Amino acid sequence: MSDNILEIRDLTVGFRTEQGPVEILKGVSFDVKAGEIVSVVGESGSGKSMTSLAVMRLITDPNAMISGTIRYKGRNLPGLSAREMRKLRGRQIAMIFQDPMTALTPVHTIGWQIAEQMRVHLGLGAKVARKRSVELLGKMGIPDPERAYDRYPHHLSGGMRQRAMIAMAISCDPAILIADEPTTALDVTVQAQILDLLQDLRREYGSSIILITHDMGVVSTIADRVLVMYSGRIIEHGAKSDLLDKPQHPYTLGLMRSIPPMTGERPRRLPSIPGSPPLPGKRPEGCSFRPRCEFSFSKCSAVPPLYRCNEQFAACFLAEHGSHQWQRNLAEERTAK
Amino acid sequence: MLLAVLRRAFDMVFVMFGISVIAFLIFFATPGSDPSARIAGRNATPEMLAQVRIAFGFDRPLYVQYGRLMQRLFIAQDLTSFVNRGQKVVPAVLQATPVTLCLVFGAAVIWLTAGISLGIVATVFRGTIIDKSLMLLALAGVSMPVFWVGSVMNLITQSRFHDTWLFSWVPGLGYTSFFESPSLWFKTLVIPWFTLSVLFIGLYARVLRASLSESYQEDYVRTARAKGLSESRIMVRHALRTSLITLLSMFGLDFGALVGGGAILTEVVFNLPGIGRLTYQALQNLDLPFIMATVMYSTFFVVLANALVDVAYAWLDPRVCDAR
Amino acid sequence: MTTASNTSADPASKVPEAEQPNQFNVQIANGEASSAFAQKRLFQLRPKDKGNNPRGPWKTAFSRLLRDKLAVASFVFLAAIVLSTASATYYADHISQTDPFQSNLDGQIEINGDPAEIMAADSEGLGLGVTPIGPTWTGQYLLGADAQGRDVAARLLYGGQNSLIVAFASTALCLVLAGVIGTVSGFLGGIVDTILSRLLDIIWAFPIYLLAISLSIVLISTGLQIGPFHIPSNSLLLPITIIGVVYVPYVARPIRGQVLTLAKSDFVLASVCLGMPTARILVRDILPNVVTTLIVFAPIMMSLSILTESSLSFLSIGVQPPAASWGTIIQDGQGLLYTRPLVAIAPGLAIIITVLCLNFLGDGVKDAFDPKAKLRVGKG
Amino acid sequence: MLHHTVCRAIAMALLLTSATVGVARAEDKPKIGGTLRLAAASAAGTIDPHISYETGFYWPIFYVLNDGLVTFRKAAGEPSNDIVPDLASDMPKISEDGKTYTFKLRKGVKFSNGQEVTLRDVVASFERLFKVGNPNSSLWYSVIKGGDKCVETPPTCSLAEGVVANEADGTVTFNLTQPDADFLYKLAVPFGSILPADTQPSDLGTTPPAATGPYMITSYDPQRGMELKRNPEFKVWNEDAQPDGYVDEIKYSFGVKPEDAVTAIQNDQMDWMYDSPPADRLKEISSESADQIYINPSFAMYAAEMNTNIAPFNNKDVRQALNFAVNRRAAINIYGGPRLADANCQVLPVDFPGYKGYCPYSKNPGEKWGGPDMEKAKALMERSGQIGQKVTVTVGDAGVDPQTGTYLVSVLNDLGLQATLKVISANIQWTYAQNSNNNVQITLNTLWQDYAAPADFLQVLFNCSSFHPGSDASPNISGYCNNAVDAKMEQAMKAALTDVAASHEMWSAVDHDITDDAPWATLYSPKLLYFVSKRLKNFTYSNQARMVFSKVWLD
Repeated sequence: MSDNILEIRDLTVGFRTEQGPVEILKGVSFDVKAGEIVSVVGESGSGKSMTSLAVMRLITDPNAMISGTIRYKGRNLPGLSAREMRKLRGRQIAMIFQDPMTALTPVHTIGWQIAEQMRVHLGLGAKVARKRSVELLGKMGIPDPERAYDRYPHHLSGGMRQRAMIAMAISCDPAILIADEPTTALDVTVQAQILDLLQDLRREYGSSIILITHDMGVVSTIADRVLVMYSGRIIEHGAKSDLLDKPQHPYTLGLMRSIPPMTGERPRRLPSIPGSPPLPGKRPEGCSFRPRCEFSFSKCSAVPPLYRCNEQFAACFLAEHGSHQWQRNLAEERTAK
Repeated sequence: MLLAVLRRAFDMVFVMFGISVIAFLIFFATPGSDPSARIAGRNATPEMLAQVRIAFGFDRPLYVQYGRLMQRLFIAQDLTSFVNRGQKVVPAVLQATPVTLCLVFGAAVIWLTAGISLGIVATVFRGTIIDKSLMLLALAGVSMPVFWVGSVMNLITQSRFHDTWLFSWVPGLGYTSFFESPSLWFKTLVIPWFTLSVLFIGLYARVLRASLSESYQEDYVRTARAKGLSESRIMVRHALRTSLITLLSMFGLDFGALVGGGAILTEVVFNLPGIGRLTYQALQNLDLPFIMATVMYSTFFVVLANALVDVAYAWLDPRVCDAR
Repeated sequence: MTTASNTSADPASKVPEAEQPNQFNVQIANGEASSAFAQKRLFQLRPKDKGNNPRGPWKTAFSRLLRDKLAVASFVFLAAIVLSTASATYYADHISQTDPFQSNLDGQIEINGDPAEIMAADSEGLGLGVTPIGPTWTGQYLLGADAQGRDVAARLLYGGQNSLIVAFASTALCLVLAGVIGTVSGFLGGIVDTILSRLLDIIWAFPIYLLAISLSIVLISTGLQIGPFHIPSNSLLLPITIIGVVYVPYVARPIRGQVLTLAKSDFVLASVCLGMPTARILVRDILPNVVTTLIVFAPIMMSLSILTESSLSFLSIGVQPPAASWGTIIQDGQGLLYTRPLVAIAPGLAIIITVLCLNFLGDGVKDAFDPKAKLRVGKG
Repeated sequence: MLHHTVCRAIAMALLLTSATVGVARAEDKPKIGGTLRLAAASAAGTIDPHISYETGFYWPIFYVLNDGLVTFRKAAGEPSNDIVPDLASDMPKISEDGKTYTFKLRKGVKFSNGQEVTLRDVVASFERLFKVGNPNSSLWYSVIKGGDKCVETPPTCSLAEGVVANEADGTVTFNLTQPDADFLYKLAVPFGSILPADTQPSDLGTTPPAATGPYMITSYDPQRGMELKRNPEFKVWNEDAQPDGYVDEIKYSFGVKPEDAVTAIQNDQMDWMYDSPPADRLKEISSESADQIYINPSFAMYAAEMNTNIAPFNNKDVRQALNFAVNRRAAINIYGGPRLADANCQVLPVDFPGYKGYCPYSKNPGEKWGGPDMEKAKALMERSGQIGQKVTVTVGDAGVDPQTGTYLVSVLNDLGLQATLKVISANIQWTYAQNSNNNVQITLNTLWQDYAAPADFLQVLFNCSSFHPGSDASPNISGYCNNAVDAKMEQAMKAALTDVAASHEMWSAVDHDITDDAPWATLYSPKLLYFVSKRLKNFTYSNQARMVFSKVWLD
């Protein structure tokens, strides 16, 4: 698969704690092709952000234990020296964080912070850097970028800050842009704008985007491919259309149900998955979704492997023999409409 | 903005007024203390006492006395020592000021450089033995009574090791003004500088260490990493830059307090004729006007320092000046 | 004072997160990047949130404190110091057999058999001068004599008693005053608050030593007359009161701030909505937190008080002779600095060790009870 | 052991010879110039020569600043007791009845402000003595005609018939109400200094008066120090009275603690210290740098003065009890050991004119003190019924005072009193103690002779007329007033005119009477130990001016 720009092979992240080692990620593997938008979905605690941090090698905690390979354009990131990695960060792989309120240094103007990145990576002079960052701010749809350049983070609204963040992230047009819940902290209208922005970026710079979110709505709008994570594992992945039309894993189904339907009259209340994800370390034997699964049965006491079904993969014993009863029902529901 | 400035000015005046009142009450209205009796320093014949009573209106209600005193202290500036006749208070204070300023300023340079670098080193090696031992040292520094450090310093530099190459250059206790002889000025002050700065080096190292390791938990530092900045740049431009704000506010206040007589112990131990020592001698001479003057003076410095800190704050931390 | 003053009491002495209690929680925080900070805050604020049933968090706090080896060690050390000072009388009566408060300028003692002058007139050279007996390192005059021929070791112990008593009492006084003022001012708000916090501002702007000195001059020379009670000028109560009072603002201001935030906090608002009587809210929701903060302040304040006391005594306006304190002993030692440095150095070391332990303990207590608390060790 | 003592004896002998005749050691030739650096623990208030009674501290300075009509010879040893003409061109003509003294004023002497010294200045100076309330005005100078009125109403003082200037032949005549054997002495001390007539008629405080001597004060700050520079107007007129100085500048720094001063001198950072070196340093300096030490016998007394007018010391038993209880050897140990002081119970110093050894307060009463007698002391206390009384011992913060004070406190506590120590700046202690308003109960002072005659100590310090209630200038600190004794003094004074020997007899009687009344607890008469820098040469000790600042030079 030569067009894979990022290949992650059974990435495992754990922490030494007083209660012994705890694994946050278990054997996570996936690829990212050039120019595609991969969306990682899951409830908080499922380890999706941990994955992105691992890719960026931003897990600074001395007690962290990380194994597995992360190949970027064939180079194994964990193997790189700190310097090489620094060269990559922000230049090749950039990242956008969830909370634009705290993610920008409060004592520098946003312009300065964007320029800083370009000066470090592209060795631009102060003037050029300023010009470029003003352009960027403009591109991100920030009104009056010239002035905005000299504003401090606390002067700007959340949306504007997030735009600034993105401007910063793409300032050195990276090959991969990891967006960690870029819209969660923002209100709905702004969310939409930010999402459009991201899509434009892909179109313009052809950079691939890893979009981390817990919001199926977001997924359905922009993702090409979807990864569903649950308690540190990828439990299902495939092309967006397939995965949304016929989810193989009961958890995915749950997530699906929790999206308000686009058409028809709204149900009185949206169905939700009972219970909450287990804390790392307190995960049950076998399939960790079992306690919440409406279909769980004897087999589930073992850890299910990823079963393939056409271009779709799911870690559930139900998927062992292709599509299942409830999936047909779902299909009928749809056709009835 | 102007409003803010005005409010600040008002604050200053108010606090200074309050302090002057408190100081006045302490000296002139403490139950069982008769100022005019304590004023009976030297050559206080009964007639003199009577004069003093009239002059300071000790026979009048308190607010009159207060008014009289302030008037003589600030407007007329004709307040003279009760003990050393003819010695004007205000000039004496003004004369002592540069000494204290020199002492505190030098010490400040030392403790800022040392404190900040210690703090940074400790943060860089946080969790390691280096960090722990540095912080232990810092805490030790904080735990040492400055006058004791001073005495020990004297013991070492004046007596025990004075005739070794190490300290043979140390001049006798006392002060030489910079204009008399810069080299001597420096020599006389070096030891006091270090003595005075020990405490603050420890203090600032600890505080900086704390606030730095706090910054390192902040999201923006992670962002900086994600931007691919070098550790040194992250430290200097992002973490330190933010922590310095805390440090600055501390510094302003400490500086003010020290210039305002906080350095009394150091000055006494090293026999430096600064504000602190002036106060100390006034204290031993039971010389009321001098004590009042020095107290007023020093509070003025502290209040001023507060104001300056606020200004610098607004300048260093953009969030503040908008909050105004 | 606005910003500056608020921040001024602030700057914290914090421990590296590696040492921070409850590893687990913190790491999840790191792991779950999206909510890293939020979660950490949550965790750190927990003792406060549970304000309305204090015992729980206090238990955990104590168990946390017990896990802090350094703190425990310092505590043991302090206990040792207290005990040894408590043994002063025993040492004076049975070991040194001299009254450390009486000059003993022409006495003699037996050093393993042969007699020795306590103040030995010199016989060499011009035969001038008299030197107090040096450290015998055995029983009598363990650390030698001071210029009055008094047993330094014995004085050190008695002095320790006074220093510790003053430190403890003044801290207690300071905390109580500050607690009350801070709570009242923060909770009642309005005009009361304005007045009180103004007053605090003023006292706070007063350089500590000058305030202490000013008070001392007046009180030491005349004693303090409060209504019918008269505190004589050589009573320990004077330094206690003085030191206790001057530090009030340093504690009262943060307390006030805390109470203010608490009063606006959700659980208090909740209980207000539930129509709980004010007094009840004060007792059940506010006070426990205030007390926690006071506990956190206690060791630091004590170390400050010890230093202040010694400084005042050094300026001979603290503990008055014949009573001794570590500060006064250092002062006495000044005269002997060059010939019998031990007289001045020993009490200094005593102070350093005590204060050091107190500070360690202080750090421990802070992390155990309220890791976010901002306090500052030592004040110029 | 014997051998040992012999060595010691020899060492001592060596020292004394080398010390007393300091000049003999001036082997090297004089050097002009340089700055003489002096150190003292604290200043001593006003520098008004007509007021300051700091005989030990400031008078030595005044002696090189200002001149009287006559003065003491500036020389070492015995000759320094002689009176020589100073601003007067020669010794006065004294009338038969000893009531008129006529001086011829020297021509061409100028004040440092350029004015010439005139007869007007002489007259004005003596009137000023009264106007500024000189401590001894009533005791010493009221013998001048019109003096008594001046004592009553200082502001309007006029000595029109007392001090008569005769412009024609440039003489000034003093008319006394009665003969006074010590009159010349009283003119020779700094009180007799001639200042410009226009000097303000009130305490000069910290502003120096115009000088006539080789030096003049250029700055005086009690907090920092005193600076003396050469007086540009000075020309030598009488080598004996006022020789020119060798050093160009004299820098007196105040606030230098004795222990630091000693170290400073060892390190050549100071040349001379006023306070006596701490006892515990003496061993070291006397073994390391014996040739920098000068020991001189001094006519001085170190005593605890008790206020005979307020409890508990208004009770004679208590005063005597303290005298019995106090261990003079202990006090001497604080000062520097037996070699540096002689224990003493009476007022007059050892070997002072009129001195007869007398010590009733001793284990075995006799001529010399033989040790404390606690039993007697306790018994007296019992009798006094003053046990439990509160006593505050007020001492200065310089020299041995704080130490000795601490010792006194413990003695008083032994006697069953509740004693506490109050240390105040030496800068004010002397006058503070004198002022009866401050209700000082007991204090410590070294009392120096002003001149070598018994009247000086006894009359100045114990005469009713030298006690001025509510004034800082009241040398009779004990407020002791015993008319019988006063009468005896009167006689002694008279006798002095005719038969000096007889008067000394009477004086010693007075001495003993006062000793019995015990207004003081005399501790010892100290020898003066001077520790000087290596570079200080030609140390000259005058009984009046102590180290003569104008005589020393620096290598």
